[in-house]
Amino acid sequence: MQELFDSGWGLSLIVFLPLVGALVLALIPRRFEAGIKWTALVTTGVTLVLAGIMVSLFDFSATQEFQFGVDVEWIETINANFHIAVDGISLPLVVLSTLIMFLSVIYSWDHWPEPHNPKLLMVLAMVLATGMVGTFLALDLILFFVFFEVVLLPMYFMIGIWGDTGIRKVPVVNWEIEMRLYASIKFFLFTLAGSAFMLLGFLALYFASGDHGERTFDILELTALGTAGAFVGTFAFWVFAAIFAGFAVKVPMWPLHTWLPDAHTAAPTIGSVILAAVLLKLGTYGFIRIAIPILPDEARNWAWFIGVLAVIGIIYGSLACLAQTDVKRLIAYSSVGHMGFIMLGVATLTTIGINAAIIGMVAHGLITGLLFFLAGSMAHRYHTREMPRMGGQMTLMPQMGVLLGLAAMASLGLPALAGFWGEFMSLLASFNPLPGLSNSLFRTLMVIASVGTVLTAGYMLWMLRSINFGKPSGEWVSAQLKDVGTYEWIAWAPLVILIIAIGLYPKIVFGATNDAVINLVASAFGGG
Amino acid sequence: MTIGDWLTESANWAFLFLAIPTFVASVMVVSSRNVVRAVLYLVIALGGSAALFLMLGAEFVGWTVVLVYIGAVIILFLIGIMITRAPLTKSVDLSHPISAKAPAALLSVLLFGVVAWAVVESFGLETIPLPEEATRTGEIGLSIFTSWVIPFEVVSFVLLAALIGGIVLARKDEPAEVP
Amino acid sequence: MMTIIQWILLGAALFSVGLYGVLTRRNAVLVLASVEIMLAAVNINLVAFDTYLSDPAYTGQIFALFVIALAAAEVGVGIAIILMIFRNRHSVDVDELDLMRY
Amino acid sequence: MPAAVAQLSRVAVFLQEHGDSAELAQAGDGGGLAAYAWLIPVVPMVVAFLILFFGKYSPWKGWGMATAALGFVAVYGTVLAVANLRDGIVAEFSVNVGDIGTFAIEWGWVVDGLSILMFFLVGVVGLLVFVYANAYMKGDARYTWFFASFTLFAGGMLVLVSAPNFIQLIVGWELVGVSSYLLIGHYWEDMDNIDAANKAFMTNKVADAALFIGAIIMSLSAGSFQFSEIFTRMIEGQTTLGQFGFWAGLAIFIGAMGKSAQFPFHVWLPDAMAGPTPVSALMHAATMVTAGVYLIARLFPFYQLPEFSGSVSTIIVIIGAITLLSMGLLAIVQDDIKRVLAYSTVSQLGYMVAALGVGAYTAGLFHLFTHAFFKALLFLGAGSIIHAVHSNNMSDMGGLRKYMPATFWTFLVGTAALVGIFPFAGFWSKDEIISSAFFNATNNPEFAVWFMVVLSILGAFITAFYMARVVSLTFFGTYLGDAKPHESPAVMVVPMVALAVGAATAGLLNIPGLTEVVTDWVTTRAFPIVEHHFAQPEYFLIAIVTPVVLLGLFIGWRLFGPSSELHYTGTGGEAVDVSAPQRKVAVERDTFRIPVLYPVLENKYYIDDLYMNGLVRPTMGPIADATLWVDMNVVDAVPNLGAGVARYAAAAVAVIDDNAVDGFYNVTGATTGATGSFLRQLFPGRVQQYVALSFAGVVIFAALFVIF
Repeated sequence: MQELFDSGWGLSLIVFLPLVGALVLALIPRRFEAGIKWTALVTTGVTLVLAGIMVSLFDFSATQEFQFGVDVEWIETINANFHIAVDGISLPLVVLSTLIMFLSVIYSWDHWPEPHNPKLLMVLAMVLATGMVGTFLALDLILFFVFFEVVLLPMYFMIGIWGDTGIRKVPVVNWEIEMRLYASIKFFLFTLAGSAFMLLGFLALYFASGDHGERTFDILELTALGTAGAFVGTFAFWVFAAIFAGFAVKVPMWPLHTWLPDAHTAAPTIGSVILAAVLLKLGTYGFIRIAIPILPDEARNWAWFIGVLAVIGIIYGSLACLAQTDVKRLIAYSSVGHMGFIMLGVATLTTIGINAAIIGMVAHGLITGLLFFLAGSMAHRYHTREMPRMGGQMTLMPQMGVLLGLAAMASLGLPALAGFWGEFMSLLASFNPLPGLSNSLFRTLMVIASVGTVLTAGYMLWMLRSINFGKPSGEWVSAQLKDVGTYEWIAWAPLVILIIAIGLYPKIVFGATNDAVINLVASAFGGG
Repeated sequence: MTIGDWLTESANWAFLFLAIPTFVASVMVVSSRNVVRAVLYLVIALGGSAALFLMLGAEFVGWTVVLVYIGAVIILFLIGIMITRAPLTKSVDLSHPISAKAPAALLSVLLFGVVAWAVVESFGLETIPLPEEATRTGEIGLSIFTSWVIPFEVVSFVLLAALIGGIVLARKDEPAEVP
Repeated sequence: MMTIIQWILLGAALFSVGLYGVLTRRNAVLVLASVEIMLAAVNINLVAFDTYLSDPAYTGQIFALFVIALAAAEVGVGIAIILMIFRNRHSVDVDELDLMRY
Repeated sequence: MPAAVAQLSRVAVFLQEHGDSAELAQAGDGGGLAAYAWLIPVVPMVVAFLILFFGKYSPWKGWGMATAALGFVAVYGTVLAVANLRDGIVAEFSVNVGDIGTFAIEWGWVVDGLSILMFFLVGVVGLLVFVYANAYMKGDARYTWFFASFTLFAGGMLVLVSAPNFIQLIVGWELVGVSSYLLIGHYWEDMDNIDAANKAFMTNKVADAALFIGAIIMSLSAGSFQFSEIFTRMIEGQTTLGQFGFWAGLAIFIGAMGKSAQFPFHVWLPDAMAGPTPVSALMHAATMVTAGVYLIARLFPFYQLPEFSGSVSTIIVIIGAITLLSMGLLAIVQDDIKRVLAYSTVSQLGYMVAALGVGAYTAGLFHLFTHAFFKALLFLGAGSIIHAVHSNNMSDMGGLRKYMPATFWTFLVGTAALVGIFPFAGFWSKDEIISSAFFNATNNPEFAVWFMVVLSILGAFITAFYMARVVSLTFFGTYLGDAKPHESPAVMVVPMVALAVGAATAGLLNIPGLTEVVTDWVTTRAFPIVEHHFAQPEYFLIAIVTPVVLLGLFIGWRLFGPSSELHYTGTGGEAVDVSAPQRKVAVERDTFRIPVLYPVLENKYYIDDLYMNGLVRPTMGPIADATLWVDMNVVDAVPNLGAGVARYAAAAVAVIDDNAVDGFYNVTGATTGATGSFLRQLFPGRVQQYVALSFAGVVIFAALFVIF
């Protein structure tokens, strides 16, 4: 195993095994459903095991080093290489992605959304897996971009085909349009528009790097150039703006977030889970891996702007949640708030802030993933997502109620659960941002963001009140609602365990990230 | 090179002799109102191109065009036309109305203009050597099985896939037996 | 003395004509036929450049052969698809093939 | 710790200037006893989860495990207390669980006088309450669940008090909060209870946000989360805390106000009575509400250095003083016996907070100590009554001393301790607070301290008055309820008796000049505590306060006792059938209507209304709705309108296209909407349209390449 990973094949396997799985799936006739399920399960399972082996072989004493790398020529003419490697920053996210994929397949075992087509759904999911893991591992801008975009189409189809068939009334222009169509197209166009700008930014960097040697797309080489002050001035400003547009849509940052509630609400359960748990992190990861190290000066200039948008997102998302009656939409808007905390951490540009952002990403992945699983299962049983129609779940389905309570508590940042670290440490970081950034601004942001924690608690408690407590309304008293099933337990238990484990022992994440982040900040900002 | 030099070269006359019918035939393919005739014009256009290949010494390619296109593809087209019960007489709805044709023509002309401009700018009046003799088919075979063997295999797979795909698609699914 | 441009211009002209056909034809079979013209145009270019460059590996010619092979495959599958569509919709009018749009 | 102690030069100067009694405790490290003290928080936490999963299958359905856990804590706490009194224990242990930047995140446990006091209280009082709860909760549908969350509640408090750093403190702080949420909402079929639970959680969360900010400011300024590290650096002058000292102190105090229900964060506490009575007893005696007092005591070295916290101490004194009086007044008008006791708790917490504010560290904690016994006792007594009469309202009670003699006598002991009758516990502790305040007021004449002295004496009067009312209405006169009252079973009475012994005698542990056990106990800290030391009880103040208390009792008895004309007089003695009109008379009789003041008190100073109408409803209603409206109609309008414009443009140019979403393609398919609709006009076809678009692109790009 050691040789496998040292030679670089290990990482390539983690990236491409799902794609191979997708090809195998494509060859299995639609009617062999069991075969489809097992192929998907084995593929994601083996990928997860490989990721686990990667963690066990990973040298935690040198997390700032890129390990198990491969760097081979890919598109010679533009000097784009197939360069992947893992370091402390990407490690937790890779594991998170493979885990979520595996759990999604397990959950799907007896939850197939309509129209019933497990084969296509699984093929799309496998392609998604390759795209997500590839994005986290890519160290070449073109490769990164390709993986970043690979994710787009499967998700588009997932929402468009298996999405909510209800009617969405679009205000302002007064359309009535099927939810899944509206959401999928909105998702697609927003992300595509963002990535178009991002590609422009990448190309600009490529050409600019020509002034300092051979033109390159390699992230590490560009980082070295960037920290040496190669990209400055107006040029850097516009490049950062372009890259910012790409990542900010994906995160999503206010006011580019409006695709998110629609997409999350319309998507089938595993679509929402993957979207919330992993896809959103591609954006924040991009900031940490690309935008900040390559353009540190501009990151400094933009920090206040990112911080302000992040905090607006926190407050705004939380307030929007308070007005929701649709449980999936509520969770979706809560993501806007939580991603705001993550971006606030990133905006401080300090070791604490970026560490907070990464653990926040992992925690949000686990918690919101669980929440969407629960919301999906509840919608599956109640055939509605309207909270006012629910109630008394603790009587109807006590296990589901307890899990929902736990997930909600974790989501509102209860200490000793995973969500706390990202939230609290972001606040901590914004008290003392990177020297040179405005202390008073970031401290104000800290105070406002801490109001956000209160609002978060408010809507989460309100959700629990509506769904879990009280007497079940007459509609459900006689309904035979099945409590959490076997496959659901298997799919959710790892999330619950990890939420508690990371809450109690944050070293699970910090152990990997801290040195890498310290190194990143030190090289970008000189010790900061 | 003057226009005179060009006109005195006999090969150019041969070129014009082949190229003009090819072009006219292809224009007819896209504008004919009779579907069968359109396909027959396609035969002429492809035959012209085959002859042009011969003129360039690409013997094997030329004969392949004749065999594959004129021999097989055209038959396919005709079968397609017959099966889809296209009207065999003149018909107006083979093409879009003039309002759509005009911009399409504009676009085509623009495309041609841009390409022509680019070509003229970059090549000017550079000449092309007339081949002494036709390319030996054996050399082509050698090249295929040395330099291009992997693409060749890939193409064979594609053909196989197309074969199977064509069968699967065109096969009529028998309705389930009703006992 | 043949010039290279006359060959390329012929190719470009055939390509444009083919494009025009693809854009204006409503009958799907004829759209395919127009595509064939475009492919033939490409072949002319390939072979002409092959001769022009006197390539010892005959890359141009061999690619022309590949194109022909793929064109044959394309027509085969294309006609099969058209057949399918005709069977399902009793028309081969591409205007009615609007399942791809929302 | 020794290292920290060695570098206290600045404190030494400070001590010379201000103190006369402070000395550094000579303490050992407690050896293995301290090293294994991590078991104290861990055992209840683990047991809580064991009960959750296996409780139903265990003997006594979880009660056994819960009580065993608390018993363990009680024994360990007592052993520690004894060891502390003999040798003194100051020890601190930390386990690293992660590094973030240069900060270490650690779990740990601190064993010193202060934490041992809390271990002891939580253990002993908790054990008695748990034993009591066995009978009280019998027959509850969620018996096991109750003990799981109750154990979690105690465990969370122990995590909090054993915390050597801010992170763990916050963890415990919120664990207490969330388990109290579960317990208050225990009867969740009734939405009122859930609302009460939410109110408690949210009120605390607001304060917690302030605590977060305070903790962040302190930790970042000092460069560590660890209390001992912060204090050391503070004393060595290595921090930048000076410039933020006031804000840090204030923010942390606001956090403490939330948990300790200080005015104006008190609103959640009376509503929290929705939980089962044992919960109220523990919550008010040893956990949850004492957390705020504990926090200030834990950070006392910070608050006593005026250069850091400055005028925060004044604010603490004023808030404490306002709380102790205003909440006492509210207790007068309540009909619900638990609410009377709840307001009484807030009032007593006001005493403790104010005491810490004037620097009377020992006095504040001493009152915390004695209060734990008598308030737990009073709540258990109230629970016993409620258990018997199936009502919380005093208008359904009366004359119970005949039916429930044990409850009556223990309740009477609790009352005596609360109002401060010699020699019961409250007498000593309250006297020490008032003495300290008076001493401060005379030596350092400041308005706030005089304010506190006056209010605390007034508060003593009010306390006596409402307790006299409670005892009169509950145990004297005629029984007005429906259920048949009976004495509670032994398993409930025994804890009450045990607590009564504590309530009667706990005060004797710290008689100035005589037995200064508690002083020695709680000042065993790694950092010196500066406070005035009394050589003997302040007889002068006792001479003032005791008559005031007796006067309060007398007036209360006159107004509400059996001899009062307000009182409903039945035949006296045995239970009589009391019909509804008479019950109404009883409610009337209970309300002691002081003009002007009464409506204010009845409406709880309008603070709840202010929060609801000024904060909660607008946020949940118009503000949230407006945000969502903006999101759908303004923020989202840009893409929607863009699509819409493209769509109408497309429609306008005579294209047969009524499909909305094609509008999107116009925007993105072509670079601009105009190009899109232009091309659309040209190519009404579908598939071919896309071909056309892409070739148009090709042409444009090719042309660009040729030109440039």
